[in-house]
Amino acid sequence: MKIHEYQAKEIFKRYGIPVQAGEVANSPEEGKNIAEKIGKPVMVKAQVLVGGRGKAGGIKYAKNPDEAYQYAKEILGMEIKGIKVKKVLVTEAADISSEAYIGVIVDRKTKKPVVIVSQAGGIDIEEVAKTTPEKIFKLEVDPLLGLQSFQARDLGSKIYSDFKIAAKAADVIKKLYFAFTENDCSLAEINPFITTPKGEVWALDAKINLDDSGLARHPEIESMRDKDAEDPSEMKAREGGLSFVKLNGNIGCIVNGAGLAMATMDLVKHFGEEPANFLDIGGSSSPEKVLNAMKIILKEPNVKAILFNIFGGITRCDDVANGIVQAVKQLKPPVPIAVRLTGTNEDKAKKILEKVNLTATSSMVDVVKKAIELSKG
Amino acid sequence: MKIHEYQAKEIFKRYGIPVQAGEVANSPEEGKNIAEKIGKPVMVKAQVLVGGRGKAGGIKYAKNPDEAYQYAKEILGMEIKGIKVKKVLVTEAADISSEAYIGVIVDRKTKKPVVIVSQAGGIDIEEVAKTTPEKIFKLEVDPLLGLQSFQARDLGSKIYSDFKIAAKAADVIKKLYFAFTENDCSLAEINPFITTPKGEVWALDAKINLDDSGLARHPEIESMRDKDAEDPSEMKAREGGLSFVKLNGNIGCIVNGAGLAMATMDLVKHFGEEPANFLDIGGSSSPEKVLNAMKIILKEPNVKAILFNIFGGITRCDDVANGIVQAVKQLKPPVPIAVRLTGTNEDKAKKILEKVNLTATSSMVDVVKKAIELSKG
Amino acid sequence: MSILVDKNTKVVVQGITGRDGSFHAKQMKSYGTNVVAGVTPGKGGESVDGIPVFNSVKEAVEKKGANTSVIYVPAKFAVDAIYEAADARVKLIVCISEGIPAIDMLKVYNYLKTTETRLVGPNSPGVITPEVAKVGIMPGQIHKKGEIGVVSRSGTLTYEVVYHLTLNGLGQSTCIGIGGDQIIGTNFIDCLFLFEKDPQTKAVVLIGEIGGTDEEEAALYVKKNMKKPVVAFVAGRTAPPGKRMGHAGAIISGGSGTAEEKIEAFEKAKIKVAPTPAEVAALIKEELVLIQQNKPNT
Amino acid sequence: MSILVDKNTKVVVQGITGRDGSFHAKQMKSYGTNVVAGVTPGKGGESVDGIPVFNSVKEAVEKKGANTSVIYVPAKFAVDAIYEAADARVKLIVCISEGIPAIDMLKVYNYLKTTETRLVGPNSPGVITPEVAKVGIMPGQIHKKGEIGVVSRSGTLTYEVVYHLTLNGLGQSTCIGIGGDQIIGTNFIDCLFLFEKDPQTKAVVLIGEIGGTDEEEAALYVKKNMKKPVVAFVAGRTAPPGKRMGHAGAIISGGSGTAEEKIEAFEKAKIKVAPTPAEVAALIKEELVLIQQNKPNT
Repeated sequence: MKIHEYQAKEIFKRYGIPVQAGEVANSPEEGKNIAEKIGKPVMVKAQVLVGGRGKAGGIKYAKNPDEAYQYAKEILGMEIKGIKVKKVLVTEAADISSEAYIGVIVDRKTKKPVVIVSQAGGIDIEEVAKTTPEKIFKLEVDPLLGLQSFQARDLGSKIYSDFKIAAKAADVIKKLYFAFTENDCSLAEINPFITTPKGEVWALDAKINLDDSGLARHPEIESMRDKDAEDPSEMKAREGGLSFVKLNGNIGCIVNGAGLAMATMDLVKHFGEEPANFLDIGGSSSPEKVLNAMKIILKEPNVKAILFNIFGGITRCDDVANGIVQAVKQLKPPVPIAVRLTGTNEDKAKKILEKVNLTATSSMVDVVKKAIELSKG
Repeated sequence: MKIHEYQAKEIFKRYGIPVQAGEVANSPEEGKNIAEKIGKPVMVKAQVLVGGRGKAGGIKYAKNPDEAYQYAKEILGMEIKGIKVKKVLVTEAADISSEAYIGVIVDRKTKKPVVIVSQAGGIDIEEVAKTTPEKIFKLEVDPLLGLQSFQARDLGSKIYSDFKIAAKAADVIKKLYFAFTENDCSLAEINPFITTPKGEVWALDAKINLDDSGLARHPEIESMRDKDAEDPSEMKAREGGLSFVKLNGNIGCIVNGAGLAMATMDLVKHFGEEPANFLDIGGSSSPEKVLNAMKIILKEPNVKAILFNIFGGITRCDDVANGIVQAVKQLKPPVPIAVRLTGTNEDKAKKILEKVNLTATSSMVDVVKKAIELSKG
Repeated sequence: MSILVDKNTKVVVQGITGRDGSFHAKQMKSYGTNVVAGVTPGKGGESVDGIPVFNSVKEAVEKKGANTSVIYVPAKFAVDAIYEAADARVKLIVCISEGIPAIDMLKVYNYLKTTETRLVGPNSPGVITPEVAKVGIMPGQIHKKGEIGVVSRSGTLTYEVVYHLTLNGLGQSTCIGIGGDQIIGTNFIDCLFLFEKDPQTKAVVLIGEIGGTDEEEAALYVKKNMKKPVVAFVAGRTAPPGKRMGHAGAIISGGSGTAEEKIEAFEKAKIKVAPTPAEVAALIKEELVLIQQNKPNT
Repeated sequence: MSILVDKNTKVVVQGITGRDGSFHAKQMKSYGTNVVAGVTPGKGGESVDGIPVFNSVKEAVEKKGANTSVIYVPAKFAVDAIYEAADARVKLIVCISEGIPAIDMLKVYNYLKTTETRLVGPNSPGVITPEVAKVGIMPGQIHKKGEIGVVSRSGTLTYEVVYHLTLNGLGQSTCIGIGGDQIIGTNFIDCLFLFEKDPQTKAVVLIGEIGGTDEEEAALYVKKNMKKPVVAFVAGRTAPPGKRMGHAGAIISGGSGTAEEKIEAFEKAKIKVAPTPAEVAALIKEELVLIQQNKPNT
């Protein structure tokens, strides 16, 4: 799960990471009020869960509350990468001497938490890693022991030659590491981490991605979920225990298992069409889940045919077949359905499908070809 | 540092360990009020930092508030092992089905936290360990990983055959382990840990010893220190950075280093006298510390001679000599002083001592003999 | 021979009285797996389909000689179950449970490195040595004893591939689902190493998917260290960047972890990549023919 | 030869710009110890008595080849200092700092077991190989090169014993203060093992005190594993139970850890126990005479 900058900053503040005064505004008026309260020039920053806000004009410097009003109005209207901006963060503007990068990730390669720092902050860190890898410093942390102060100091010294600043950075690195581990983050990032001419340091931006598997033990973070920012179908799917990603093609896919679902999408493409979605009904296979999946897919206007690809294992084919029958009867789908069923209780399932005049195949290739054919009317 | 049962129970409560309702009373009236509030039969328990309260009559069962008043009055007057009882804990009385022991210690042998459980609770666990070691179960915990649930379950199952009770005990064991590690305990103990006929479990007694080296990071626990319960001289010494233990002999010893201090005491005994105290002035050797040490020792009426045994290393002999001179001038000690100085700046020190007509020896044996001789007038 | 699981495998099922645990305990047993015990704390003394249930893994090991654990407990108890199995010194833990937080798995992984215990998973469909023992949730009947090793990050996609292998007369030595999560106990390379040493295995199928760089590392490993042929399949060519496809591992992040990169890495290592799951079997056949032709004594 | 510290010892002083650190750095250097570097974060580039100061131990190791660290930092920074030195792969850490919480030391001890680094201390007076190198705070001038190994939980008491050894013409191979705390990195047995192997050492003095059972274990170890004679002294015969005598280790708890128990254990192991510190030297002389008499070629 992703959360907004202002939410990540709330978490940072709890750990003592220096974050400038600021509040989130839902309207230009609110933006103006916050700027007045701050009483200094402010930044007005679009709160959207995608990158590239700055380039899209979603971050503005406002000298006074009236400008803050003006920019909040502009930004609250705009779309960034197709996503409408509904909130802005109004926060004290900083006098920037230098911009660095500080981040912590779960590293699947080393199987350790890895702290990453770079002097080259403020820009896309993956770009820096590609073009000037010598500017990136990584530290693998022993997850049983945790990050030690000397390690944080070493990292701080990699990005600042002035030891006083390096020590301040080290302190932030330690706090960021705690915030990362204690909140089940998959990423916790400060970019840019800035210094001012006065020698202050600030987390100017804040990014936290949460490990979905850890969310259950952080209800306070789960409650930060921005339901506005999520695709309504994807949200509905998630709430119904389905894994769903919307795409742009016209073959609606319902599959059990993530790998098989991706392979099914790939096969659709392989035979010249585009999938309308990724959808994994998962291991347990109640008819309700199938009904739910159908409902979600039928909401997409571009879907021209529905493709079921079920390899029965834990998932029992008859359960899926029952779900299809229920869905056909209840939803009266306006598009044709192609079904592949194999594995556990396959024969039983094929009989069930006869009730709604569907003939299931056992072959994945066949069902994909058939769905494409059906989609063309 | 030791804390009282009622204080340990406050800590236990924070960790969700089941502790019965109760409050501490400083007077019989307060005891009665608490018993009234509880509204059930209560236990009146002397709060003293020594064991053997029960046998000394310091724990009584009171059926009603009037009895609570009566027993509180009795107990608040008594002395247990020479210590006057100044507080009683008035707490709900329990209906006991079984008594077990649960404890966590820092184990110097295995260099791990060790959890100890036994079915044989309610009595001296060291006695159980000696006479029926098969009734004691110990688990070494990996301090980097911490106690795991399965380990707590295994321990619970060792002391209860009913798995439901074992699971409750396991839960308490986990909580006790957290309380132990998070508060820098050297010992955290529930004895007895009881079950009731209804299947409840309670920490009937609570004992926590703190690692003095960890106290600095737990100011809330440091503030629990019972200054009343401490010997005033020992407290004064501690506050002045000296390590002091009062004994009953008449040779007052001032030594640098704990090992040498003990060896000095032993040598006093070896030559037929008894030391009045253990006193280690520690490594850094300001004249003030020496002055302080003299003040503390001179308070003890049984002291007949003062023995200085200083082996200069980090401790500089001249610093100690200056302290002795100051002390002699300021305090005009009514008892004779024997001094041994050797090591760093020994010659300088010996000259300094001439100012107050003291002749220092270089030999530990000599100074002990001399002090004993002087003590006999 | 085979790898990880063989005729000496004695399984203890952790979470045997749960919905999934009891179902699959029966399934494994009826497949012929030597399921010697189950564990559910507090249910010691019961039995499931004739399998005795104990309160702890240690008891199962001491009383029934279990050497392999398979874990079906809910995610929030799974980490404790892994530590318990490792503490009881089973040689192999197969963790089916999904949804274990990555932060916990980092600790588990680094802790297990200090022990003799191997972990497969979590979020794994299991390990099967066809016609010998099944330790997991895969449908047993699609498998057939043979000479092809299969290693995969996926569940049902593996079944799809295995199904075609079997249809084409290509039996399997061992099939391993290493699990779909980011942090897993056993990776592709570990399995490739074992397959290379296993005399029964003649060729290996590696089924990858988007996310991470495990496939790239496996490709390099094959190039450097393996004599046996490997055929690959990679799922997720059509997956969009930044979107998690089903489980924690399947995500293209920061433009890396794409199917294209992985396929390119395989091709660079001279590993044939099947365009569809069904075509894996044909490529394996080609490789087997090549082995046959290159044999000195034919 | 000697143990732990020898002519190849290159010392880095952690906390070199502090009061104790700078004083003892100079003392060690003037004793002839090869003090190659100091560390104080933020003071890199300075120097103390000609010793260059670095920001990290790693730098001191990389630039000056330090292989031994001695730690003088305040207790609350000492654990980090130990981890830093271990991370920089010094072979020996001597921790002088006192007052480190035991809970932290449990972690340190168990972590260091997984590394190649040995820790002496904390709350140690240090290690000295007379006339070669002194790593710690003991007064150098009382020591003399020779054949007696000394290992002790105490500081000044050790000086007392060493003083008498030297007065009696008994030089020392190496003297180790293992530290007065409950949880220490190197114990009596570790040192006895090293002394037994060290060709320079002919006899060993063990100085114990009340608290714990280290002396008892050492006695058993000597009985089973040592050919070289050991003479012991135990401080605290007059110490009352339940009272901490100075440091965390010196406490008789629950009727165990008394001087009597320890003396009895030594006597059972045929280890002579000196009644006073001064008499240790005489007992050692007796033992050396015995060795001489038992030599086959005399």
